[in-house]
Amino acid sequence: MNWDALIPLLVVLSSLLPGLIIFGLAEERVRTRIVLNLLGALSKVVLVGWMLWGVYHQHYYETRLVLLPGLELVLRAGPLALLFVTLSTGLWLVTTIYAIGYLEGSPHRSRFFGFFSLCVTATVGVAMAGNLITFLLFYELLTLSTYPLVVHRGTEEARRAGQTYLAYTLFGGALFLLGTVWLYTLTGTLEFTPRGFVSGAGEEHRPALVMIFALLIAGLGVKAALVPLHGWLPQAMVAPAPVSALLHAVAVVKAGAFGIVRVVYDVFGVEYATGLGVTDPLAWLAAFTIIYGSLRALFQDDLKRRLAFSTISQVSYIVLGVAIAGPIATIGGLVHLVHQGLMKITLFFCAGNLAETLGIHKISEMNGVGRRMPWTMAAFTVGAFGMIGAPPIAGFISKWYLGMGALDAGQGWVIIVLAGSSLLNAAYFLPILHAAWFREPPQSWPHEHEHNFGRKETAWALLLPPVVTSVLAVAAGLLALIPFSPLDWVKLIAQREFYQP
Amino acid sequence: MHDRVAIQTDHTRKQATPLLRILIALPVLAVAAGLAYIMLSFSPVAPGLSGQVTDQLAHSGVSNPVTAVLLNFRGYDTLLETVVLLLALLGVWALGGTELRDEVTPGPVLDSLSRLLLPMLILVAAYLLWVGAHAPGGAFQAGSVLAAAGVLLLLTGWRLHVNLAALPLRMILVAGPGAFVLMAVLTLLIEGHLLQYPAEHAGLLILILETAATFSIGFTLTGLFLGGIPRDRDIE
Amino acid sequence: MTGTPWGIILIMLPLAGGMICFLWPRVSTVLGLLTSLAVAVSVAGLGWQLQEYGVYRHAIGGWGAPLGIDLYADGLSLLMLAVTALVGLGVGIYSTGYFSCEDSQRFWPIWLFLLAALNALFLAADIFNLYVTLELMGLAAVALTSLTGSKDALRGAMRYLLATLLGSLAYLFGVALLYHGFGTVDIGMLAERVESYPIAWAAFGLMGAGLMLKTALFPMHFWLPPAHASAPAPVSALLSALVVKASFYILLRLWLTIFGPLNEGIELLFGLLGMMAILWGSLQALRQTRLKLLIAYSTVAQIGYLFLAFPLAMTTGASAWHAMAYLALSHALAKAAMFLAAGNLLRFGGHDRIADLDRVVQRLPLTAGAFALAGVSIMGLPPSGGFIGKWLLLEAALAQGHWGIAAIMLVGGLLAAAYIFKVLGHTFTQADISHEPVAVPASMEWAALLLAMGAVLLGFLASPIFSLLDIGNAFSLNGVSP
Amino acid sequence: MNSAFLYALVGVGLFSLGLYALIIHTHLLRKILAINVMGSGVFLVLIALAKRTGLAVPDPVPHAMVITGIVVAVSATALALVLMLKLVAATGHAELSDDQRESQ
Repeated sequence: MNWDALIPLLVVLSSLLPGLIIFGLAEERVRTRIVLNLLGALSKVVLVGWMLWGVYHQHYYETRLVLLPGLELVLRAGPLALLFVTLSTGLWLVTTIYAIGYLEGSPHRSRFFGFFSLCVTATVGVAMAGNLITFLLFYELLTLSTYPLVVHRGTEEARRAGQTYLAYTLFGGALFLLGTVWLYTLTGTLEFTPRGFVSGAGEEHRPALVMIFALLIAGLGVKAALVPLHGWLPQAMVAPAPVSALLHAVAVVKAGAFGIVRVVYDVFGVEYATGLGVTDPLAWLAAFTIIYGSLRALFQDDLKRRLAFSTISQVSYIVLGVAIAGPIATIGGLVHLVHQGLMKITLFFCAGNLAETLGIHKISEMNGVGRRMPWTMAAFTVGAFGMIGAPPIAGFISKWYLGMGALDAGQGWVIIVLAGSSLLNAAYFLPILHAAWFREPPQSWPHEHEHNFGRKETAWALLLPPVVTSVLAVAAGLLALIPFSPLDWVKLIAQREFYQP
Repeated sequence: MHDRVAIQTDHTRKQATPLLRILIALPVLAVAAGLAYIMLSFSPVAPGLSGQVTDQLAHSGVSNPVTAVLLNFRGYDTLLETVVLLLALLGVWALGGTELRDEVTPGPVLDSLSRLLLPMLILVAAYLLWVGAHAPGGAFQAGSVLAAAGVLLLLTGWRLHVNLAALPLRMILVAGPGAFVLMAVLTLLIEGHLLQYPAEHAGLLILILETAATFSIGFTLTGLFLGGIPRDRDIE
Repeated sequence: MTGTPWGIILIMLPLAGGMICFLWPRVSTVLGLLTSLAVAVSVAGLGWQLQEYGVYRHAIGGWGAPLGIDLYADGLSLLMLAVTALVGLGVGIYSTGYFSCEDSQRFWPIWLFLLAALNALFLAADIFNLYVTLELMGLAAVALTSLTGSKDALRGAMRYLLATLLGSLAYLFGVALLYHGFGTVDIGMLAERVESYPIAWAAFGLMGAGLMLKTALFPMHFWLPPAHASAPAPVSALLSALVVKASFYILLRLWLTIFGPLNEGIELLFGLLGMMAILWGSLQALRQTRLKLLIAYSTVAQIGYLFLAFPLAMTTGASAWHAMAYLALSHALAKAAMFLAAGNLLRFGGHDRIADLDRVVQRLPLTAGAFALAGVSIMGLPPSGGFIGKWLLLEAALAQGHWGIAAIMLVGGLLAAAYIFKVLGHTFTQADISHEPVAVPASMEWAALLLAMGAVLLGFLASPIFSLLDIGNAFSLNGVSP
Repeated sequence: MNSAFLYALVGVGLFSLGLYALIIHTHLLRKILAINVMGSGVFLVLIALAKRTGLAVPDPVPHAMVITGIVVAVSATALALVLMLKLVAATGHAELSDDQRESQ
């Protein structure tokens, strides 16, 4: 029995199996469901920890199953894969706890947690995919398993949001499929390779390769919410808070961004892509998205929508870092994958707490809420400052490396984008903080009576997760230079996978 | 006679316009012309199976080549075909049959004539069945004549007795295909091939099959004419 | 058990079963289920036999072609037999919950005869024998369609009967031409003898047109939606999953052995009609407000995909045919599951208006799941059998620069997603209740779900299934033929 | 050209006439009859061409096929007629109206 070949599969199964069992559970079996959820999440954490240690010591884990003659389903845990796997696994654990608290007493939880587990399965599958077809498989699975979560509430509005979500993502998926098959007919392989595998296709295929690049990026750009493919994200905010938190801040959008990293580095190879002249337009698109998302965020009164536009803006930092095509900028982009995840999930958790505890959905209702819910708003503040890029929070590290990387690659204009974006971030986050901390609270909150937490701020399951993630966000910034910090790991990736000699 | 009225009133409904008729007629004519050309392009020397049939006729158990093809060389087709007939009846019965026809009481002439004709028809059927082995005739011809007798009976107001309408009737209806399937399985077990008759008994076995088929065909066709499950109307 | 004649059992068993059900209606359900199970086992036996000893051939009556009739099975036949057995088993289990006692006594004998006809058809190697099986199948299918006796069902059945009879006659005319032109009705011998004469072309024109009509290829699909939508749910499943595939199978067989090698050009017409079928069927499906009609139009579209393989196979050969076989297989399972799920919804809510589906996802989760999983395969999303087929077909299209076909396939997939999620979206929402919900037996929900799961699982079975398919090299033009 | 070909041409004529009538007529009884006429045409072609060699004994195989075909045709016609009568009883007219969609 070769355990190394089994572990990636086990990582996938550790959320798939609980998910499938949960589907079959009766609604009232709350305890069994909680046990299954936590068991799955914890076993995944253990497995991923095991792999982290192994990969750090130059050990690789790979599962292969034959899918089609000549095409295999490959799950491979390399450094880059593990970055995303670890992020999803860790945040899944936190979000599961949050979701248990958030959905307490609400209907259809078996369905919710079943699909929730499927989503995580799809996300780790996307992370560990060792070739494009495996990636495609999990990428589409992610689309399908998020749909029921978006329409979970069963309102007409939710249904419409779901249709919009699908219209975007399935269209993207079709483009991605076209690009993938086309590429396969040219190269005969889809296996992710350091420095890419398309260079063997021959000179005469260069125009086709540019088209394929565009198709793949368009397919991925939908989930990464690149403008103009971002329209689904704000609408999808109709979903319950844990969904917005994990999926639309971490799993789904990151799957798109992560895919772009894969395509640029492991399909085309960054040098070859630069040679094709496709990275610059990608960088411009990312920069535009950064500014556009921030500008739109400025004018949202709905808290979750503002966060959604902020996500659109922030995810493009990752794309920008990759597209600048220099080692330092890449480190900045990749590390932002983790940093943004930690910070944004904190913000969404807090938004969920406000909505669940006090019925606050709009920023204009947040006056003085810091006094009513100090812990929540403290976590929110950390997240917001991180987004702005204030040291020593994680977001600062990302922006620093992005800026340095841009200068290193001779793309000075990026600095302006970064500065502008930071200003805009400040412009849409600081008023919230000001209102929450320094304005007088109103006589009563919109829906406070619904839950009676007594003297507590809110349920512990709701409070703990944002506090933990905000602490992690600070830690990732403060301790960026110790081993196994996100930054350290990303440097390892850059060293081993992207810029190896 | 509800159905007849309905069929007549339908003439008043709109018909295809002349232009449409021409538009349809043209491609149909083209098809006809093409097929006519094909017909004339057949060479008068047929590459058919006449020769082989003649060669093997002696081993088939019968001397009428058509019967030999029908019951022996291509007996499997015939097996399936008896099932088709049974299936049609099943389909008709599944539809629950049609409206009751007016019950007629036959006049004395019709009554006595049909009494006279019936034995004749049965006799003719039996003859056709027997003669099929070496001359034109056979189960289908015989079955059709038998069905004619049945139709005559129905038209003169005769009905199957309720006690016979269930299992006994069904037994007869199944006899043909049932005998075929049974024969197929037995020959498979004994001779190794489906419907491979032992040469010395082929004639007899074919006659048995044809007899069973004749009864089934006769009754099935009659049943199709009746258009409903006999039991139902008797109970009502 | 090397000598067990599994192929013959596949035909004789359901025939005998059907007759016994007719004689003693009371045992119908039990006997029918046992027969379905035995048929499934026999297919497995045949599969094992094929794998061990290669193609299966049986000379009926011991005469051998051309005088006698041969039975023949290769990988392609096996696949069709297997999907028939699977869908048959699923529908059989479903029908125990669906039909009242009396209805089930009418259903079983006809369905067993239909099963025998399908098996006989997939095992036939003789074009006249194929005609008889076609007719047996057609009449059984019409009888089943009209089983409810409602106005719509009668109209649908009538239209279907006329279409199927016309198709059969055209086919028979072709048989007449081929026999008189080339002196045999055995497919293998015809493959050797037929040359590019006008007679051969006229025969192909007639047979092809008849079979296309029976397969409901656009624009000859007019009879399909009313018939498939108005039949009882288990029957709709059988019709869409198996019956249209059977006539397609004959067309494919004839093409692979007799007509394909003659000339080039016709395959482009097939491809074009296939593309139009995809677009038209999908758009019509999207327009429907009734669930069963939507599913029926989806069948029209999915049939189009099968015909795309004809132009693509001209240069890529086996891989496009593999793709087509895979699409046929997964469509059979998925579409059967969909119709069964629709039957559950119809039973539950008393209607099949899509906009008025009322929180089905909570109230009939297994059914909603079955519909969704089947939908995944129909849309061609991974992981599912439909995805594998679509991937291979797309690959063939792009490799040959057939951009139009590739584009249509992608658009077809998106349209499919649009009409499937149109349904799924409404299963989450609340609607005005017009009808007291009726309990749906577990057997009905599980039958639908298991078939749908089968369609998804197919996504992981491509390699073993392709190696089975290649037994007998059915897909090499001019190769070994029945 | 011997008389067999003449019969074959008549067969083609019947087939085509039947086809035309099948399309043109809306009444189901006529449609069913048209199908039968078409069938007779095909049977005639089968039989006629079997005799085109002018030998004393015509090819028996097409004869057997025609007998099978006739039985099939009879079965189908019976089913079609009952179906039509049921349809008349249910809807009051013997046509397949094109306003199918409205009624569903």
